[in-house]
Amino acid sequence: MSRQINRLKGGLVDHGQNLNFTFDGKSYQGLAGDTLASALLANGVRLMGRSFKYHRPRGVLTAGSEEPNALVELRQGGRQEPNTRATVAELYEGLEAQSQNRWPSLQRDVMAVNDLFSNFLTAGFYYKTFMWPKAFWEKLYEPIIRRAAGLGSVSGEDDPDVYDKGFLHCDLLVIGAGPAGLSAALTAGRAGARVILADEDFALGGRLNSESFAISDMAGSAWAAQTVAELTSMDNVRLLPRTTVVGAFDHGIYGAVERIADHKPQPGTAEPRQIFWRIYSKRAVLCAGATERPIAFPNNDRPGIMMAGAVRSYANRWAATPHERVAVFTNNDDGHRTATDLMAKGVQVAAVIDTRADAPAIDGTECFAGAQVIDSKGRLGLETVTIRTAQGFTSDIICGALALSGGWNPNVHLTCHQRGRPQWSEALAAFVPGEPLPIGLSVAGAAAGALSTHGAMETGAARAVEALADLGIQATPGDLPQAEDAPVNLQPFWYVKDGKGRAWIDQQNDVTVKDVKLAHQENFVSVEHLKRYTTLGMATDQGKTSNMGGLAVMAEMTGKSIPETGTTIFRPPYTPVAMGTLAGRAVGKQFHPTRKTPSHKWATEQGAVFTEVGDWLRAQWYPQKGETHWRQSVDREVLATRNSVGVCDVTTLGKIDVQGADAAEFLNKIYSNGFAKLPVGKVRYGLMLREDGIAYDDGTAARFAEDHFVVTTTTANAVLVYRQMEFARQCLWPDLDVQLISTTEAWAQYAVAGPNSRKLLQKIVDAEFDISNDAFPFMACGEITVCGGCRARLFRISFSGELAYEIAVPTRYGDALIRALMEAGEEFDATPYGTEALGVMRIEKGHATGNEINGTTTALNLGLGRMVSKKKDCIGNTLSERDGLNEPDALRLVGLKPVNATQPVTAGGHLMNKDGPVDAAHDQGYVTSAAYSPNLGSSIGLGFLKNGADRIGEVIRLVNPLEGSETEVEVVSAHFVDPEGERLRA
Amino acid sequence: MQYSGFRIIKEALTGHKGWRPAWRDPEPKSEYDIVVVGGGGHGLATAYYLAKEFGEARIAVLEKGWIGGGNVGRNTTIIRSNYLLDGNEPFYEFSLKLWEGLEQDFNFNAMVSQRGILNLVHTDAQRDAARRRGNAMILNGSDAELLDTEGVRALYPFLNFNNARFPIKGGLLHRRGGTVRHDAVAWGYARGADMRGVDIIQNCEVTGFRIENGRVLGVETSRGYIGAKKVGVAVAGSSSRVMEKAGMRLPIESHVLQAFVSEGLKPLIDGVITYGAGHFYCSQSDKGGLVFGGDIDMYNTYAQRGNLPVIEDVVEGGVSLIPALGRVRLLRAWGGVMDMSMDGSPFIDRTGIDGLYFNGGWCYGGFKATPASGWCFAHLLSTDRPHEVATAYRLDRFRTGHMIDEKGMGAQPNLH
Amino acid sequence: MIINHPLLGPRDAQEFTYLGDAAMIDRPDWQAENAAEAFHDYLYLRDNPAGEHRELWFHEQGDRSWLVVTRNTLTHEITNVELARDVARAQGRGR
Amino acid sequence: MHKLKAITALGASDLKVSTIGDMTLTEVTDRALASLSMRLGQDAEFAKRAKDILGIELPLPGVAEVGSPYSAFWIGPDSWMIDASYTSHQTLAADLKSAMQDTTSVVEQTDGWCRFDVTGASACDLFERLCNVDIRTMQAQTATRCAIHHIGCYLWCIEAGTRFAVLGPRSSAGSLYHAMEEAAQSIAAR
Repeated sequence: MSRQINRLKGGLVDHGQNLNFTFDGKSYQGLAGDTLASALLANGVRLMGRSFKYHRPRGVLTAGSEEPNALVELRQGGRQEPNTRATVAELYEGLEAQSQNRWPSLQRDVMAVNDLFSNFLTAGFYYKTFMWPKAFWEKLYEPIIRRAAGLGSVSGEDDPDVYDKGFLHCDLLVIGAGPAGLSAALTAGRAGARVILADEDFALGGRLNSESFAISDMAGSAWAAQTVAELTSMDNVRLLPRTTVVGAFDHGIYGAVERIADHKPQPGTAEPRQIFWRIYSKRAVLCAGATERPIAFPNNDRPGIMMAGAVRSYANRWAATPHERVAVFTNNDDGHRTATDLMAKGVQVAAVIDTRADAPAIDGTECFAGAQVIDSKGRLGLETVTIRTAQGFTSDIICGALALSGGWNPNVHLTCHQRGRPQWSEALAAFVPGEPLPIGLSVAGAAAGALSTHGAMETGAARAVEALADLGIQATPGDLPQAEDAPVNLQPFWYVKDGKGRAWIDQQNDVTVKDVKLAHQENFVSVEHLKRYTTLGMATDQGKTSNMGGLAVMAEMTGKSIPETGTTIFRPPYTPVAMGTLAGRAVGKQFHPTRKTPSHKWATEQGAVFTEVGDWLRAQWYPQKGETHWRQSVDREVLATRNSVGVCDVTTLGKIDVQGADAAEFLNKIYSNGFAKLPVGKVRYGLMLREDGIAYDDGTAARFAEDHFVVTTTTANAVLVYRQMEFARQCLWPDLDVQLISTTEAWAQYAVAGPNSRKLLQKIVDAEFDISNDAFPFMACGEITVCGGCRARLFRISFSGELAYEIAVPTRYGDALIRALMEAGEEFDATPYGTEALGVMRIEKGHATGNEINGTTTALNLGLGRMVSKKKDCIGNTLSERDGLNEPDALRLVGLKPVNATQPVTAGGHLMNKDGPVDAAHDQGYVTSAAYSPNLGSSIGLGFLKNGADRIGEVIRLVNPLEGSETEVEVVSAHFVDPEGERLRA
Repeated sequence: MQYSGFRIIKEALTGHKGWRPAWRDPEPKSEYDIVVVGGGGHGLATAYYLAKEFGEARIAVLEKGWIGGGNVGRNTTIIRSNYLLDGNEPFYEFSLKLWEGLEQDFNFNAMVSQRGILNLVHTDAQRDAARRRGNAMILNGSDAELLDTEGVRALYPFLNFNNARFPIKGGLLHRRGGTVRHDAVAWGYARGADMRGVDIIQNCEVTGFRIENGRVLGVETSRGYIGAKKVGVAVAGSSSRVMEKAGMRLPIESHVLQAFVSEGLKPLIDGVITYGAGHFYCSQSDKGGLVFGGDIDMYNTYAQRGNLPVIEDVVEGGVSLIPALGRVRLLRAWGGVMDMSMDGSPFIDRTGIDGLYFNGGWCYGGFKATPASGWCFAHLLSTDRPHEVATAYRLDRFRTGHMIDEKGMGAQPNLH
Repeated sequence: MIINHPLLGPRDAQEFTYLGDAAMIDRPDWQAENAAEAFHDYLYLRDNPAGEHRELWFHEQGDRSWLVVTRNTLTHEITNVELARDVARAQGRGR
Repeated sequence: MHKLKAITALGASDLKVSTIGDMTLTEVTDRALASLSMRLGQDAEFAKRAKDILGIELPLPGVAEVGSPYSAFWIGPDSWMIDASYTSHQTLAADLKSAMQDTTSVVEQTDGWCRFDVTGASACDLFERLCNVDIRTMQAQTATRCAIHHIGCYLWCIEAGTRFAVLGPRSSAGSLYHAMEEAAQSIAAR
């Protein structure tokens, strides 16, 4: 167990509560309130990772979510999480972390050999080689590159945690709980507005928790705590700590990730790991603060070289220092602040190296004005830095850490999510939010370039007042407490020009100043070309610490100003989001809702095998004892139906109730065939076209009254057909008196098919209803009662080609009805059949379904050309007359029978002439559906064949090169069974 | 300058002083034989093949921003030849064959990687459709294999086989499909064209066409008038806006397709997987990021950004198919504006105006088509005749009823 | 996105299904001389403007109203929402 | 009374009730539903007859009007859902039709929907995780369409903040209930 040798006094950690954790298997202790990074630093650990390309040893650079270097694999197994930033990973008892992208160990990584060849691995080198011999790219080079690339790894096991989603609504969303966010929330909260205050940190307060200066008479962190307490007491304010607002979307909708259980070993029972909130805000204020930027100099990437503000955070908030001896390299006053705070904490400050010639002196350590750091040494951690003084002398300074400050970049990210472009501020030498901002969003505090504490509080309150005024809510900014209001005192300085060795700009992706210069040399000068060619800013930090540096170097190369050179715009998410969170509960079995038919319970008892039909679960077949292959069950169901009677749940067919004085005229326009003259008490088959003349859907319409029809659609198209009918009703013929409503769910409907179907139904249909062939002929429909008074609808329609009916009762009785039918049917060996047998019988009968009505076929193709009336206006009939849809050799639906009855007909096979070449140029059509017909004793199929109607009797080839089969088939009528339709009229 | 490993070594040892611009930034001349409008993948490829294969000279490519900044720079890098219809498959097979020799052809490593594309099937009907497609592919000279569940499991054991709402019943595997480093395609064509004398002119927006007596004479641009004997427009994403300047209405709507990349990971997904029961497809880049996407946002837009419903829909599909992704972080989302055509298929055709040619309507299939699109457009521009694999891509096909509707969705662009 | 439904107030666009250009309301006369040409232009040709766009949305998971939404295709800003039925009548559609 | 025995939308013979944390989820089956859609141009006569038979004003969009024996909520332009006690289900649609005559299209809806009521102090937290409705400002006796777990539902606020009814398509009852149950457990786990 190592000691916390770099642990300081004070801070916001609990010195009384030790937490045990391991890093690369070694045990350490940290304190409650630590992050993994602060705990490792306190334990004297500076080396935390390896870079992407050169595998350079790396330590922590920052103290926040912008961290590019200190990435670890957290947890084990299905919970293993690659690329976790140690800087935001809250320490918990038993935390296990592994370093990544190294082998065999972090200290000794053989891939570090890349560093020796870095001169050959410059920006984009891979675009210029690995091309010979051709085959070697995929066989040799690429596999090596892929193995070397990537960062952390996932286990490949299922993630065991659950995630929630939710929806929040508010008047004002405040993004970030630093001084600006807190005063914005306070102002709005006191005014009674509905406020949501979200911050990615687990401790609200932002920089107030990291800086040493006071607000009025108390410590900044104390003021933050006091303000949070007041906000917590307000019912109209909702605080969301550990919540990152990751994206700004249209019309005031924001995405936010709340981490519920990431600070625990694992979530509690039924507890979600994270929640993805969609926040609907009337107004929002972005108070996301700013990100400090480094200064590039040769070998500026050694563990121990960190941002100055981060060093302050670790010292003041986490009571940890990267080393007992620290130097500072700065171009502005912030570096001095770090030196002062460190000394106050008893940390030795070796020197302050300030690029400004007029840099102020500082008590307690030497300040080298006009000096630069030109090199550093130390293999796995910083040992010395080499500086060049204003006078040009160079000397080495011994230090284990170097605090860098190149100024601050406002966090404008969310202002760019709707393609807004930041504007350049000369005063700050940084980009500030630019127009157009997302509608309803304003920006305050450091994010808006107000970098002082006072400025943050002032602008935060002001933006809140303005936003609420828009909403008609009167708010007044309270008196602002006394707070630091130092001006920005900075002299832009991006990188040390002369000096040997590489100077890193993007540390994770190993992009150096040289790489940017090479990109310029090769004319990749536009910012987007620069990024894509060098991968600058493409790492997990999305360039938060590197984009500006790259831009500055490129600006110098092109001799343009930075704003002329370009801006980089940021895309969502602000920080990377676990995909589990975005998926929420809609995963696994819950990916889609499951729709169950009224007979589901009964079918389950029968041991039915179910299949997915859209979101529906339907019985596919009902295996019986002794049946070892599904074909046995299906053949039995088909034969039993054709020979006696079978029952099938057809509830899934769409049912649309159509009423109104103009209902018939409306259907006339929807269907290609006529409905005006359909008598009451009759059903008619109808074909719907799309406006482009292609067949859309088919079904039946039953007329229950002059002004009342019930339309059925296919299962797959129920929603689409209803939508199209509403479009026709509201947008095309708004003055037709017709009302539509879907009743698919309200009725349980069963097909009762087979020669004994009438006998069976007569046993349950109440006596007063005569369903004899004369009283209730083919295509009749009526409202009846069954089983002693239960309201039902009866349709005499047939999909199987047999004497058949469809009977419907209110859904809650569907279970009872199937049981009643089976009981009444015992004497006829009534057999339930599933979708497979249904399919076999419709193929035997030549009925088209989705396989044939596939969105590219016409009524002509389907052999239903006669159903397209030319005498009336209906959707699709005009464009159905285009030449391309009426060519002489157009595809026609035909039946297909193997010449050798033992051979299969394969759906998806293509049709070729009996002789001649087999290729696309000679393609004659394709097989849409196939099945084994127990009635014909062979496999049969339906298919589309060029000019098929005139080729009945011809023998052609069914080719299936995909599976290496070829079958001779005879072209036959699609009506394999009872072509005259005598059975269904029986 | 020829790129090679030796060249890299030589440059490394001499301070990389010898690398020259990948392409020049010339001033526009007053006139060219052929002006290609649009410095995206298709435009650059067109110029490249015009110069290399059709012996054309005096060619310019006009780009309003920076080259490769359109969809060639913002796609999911997939190449494939797995189309169903005769109007399409020969074209995409031609394209795939060009991909297979592209890097040696233009001396730029675009990392063409035929890792295989697997389209999963989840129902018997989907399997029948996959069989019809696979056969069409083979009959057109492409490759396809039909896998059963076990065949899929052998390739990708981490897919959801045990707890799936829509079980995996197999898949159609297209081994020659794969991925390409998308930006490199634009740069490779640009460099190759530039070496053959093509003027690539960035930051040069076409503001109008000069048309007299039904013939195009040149283009007005933000950098002045440029005369041209022939003008080829390849500006997918802006097609309607540009062709409107020539007085044309197109059978095209603009929609946004979002795409996503995860943080870098050690190798997990070797090839390309497309989910047959949800809107999700995924591959892994050589750099380690999972590159994935799904459906378009559904509404007309010219904004290169999308909204949450589609982001969530895509990720729901992804985690449902690959439960291990729950722990993977989505790093970046972006959007590209698509020319969504009325039947989901593209156009490479003359227009009603002599000398003005149009290439567009690629929906979200444009990237994989880049080489063939460039070649066929070059063929049309140079010979005034359509290339044999692109004869179906006519602008008047809706008038005559010869739609090429792979998905069978009809005249609603956002459904293709 | 949020669509301000004329009857229901602000609703998330996710509740709606998108069809496209509101010109789909102007279905040609099937008996006109140039019916074939008119239907071709009606169904297949689009203005596809970069800017203000009048378009049809169906409140599928809502009240089943078809709406005509005026939305900017560059900024997504919505400036007007009407019931499609009213628009259709105003444009002379009837029976 | 006929011989067919009803089962619940969840496929059982008795009602599902579960108490999770401070929330109670109850399956409700003792209501009958029918939709009224006004015929074209019948406004005056329609309103008059509706008032007479229902004894309540037909509510505005988003509003539910509670009365006895009939309650109603708005479901679309010129369309309302009428809610009555289940004892009337055999005749509800017919009774309404005979009263409304040709002013109205009436459709029986009783079995098109399953209904789950939620009561409890955390009800708002629950719906915050389920649907995009500003649940904390939802007034008593208002109703709105919403999507829960991709399922289109009606959400009816009976007592602001503490009592709600969810009407969902009957075939998806299992998925809907599962989603509500999981969310409730997640809330209770806090």
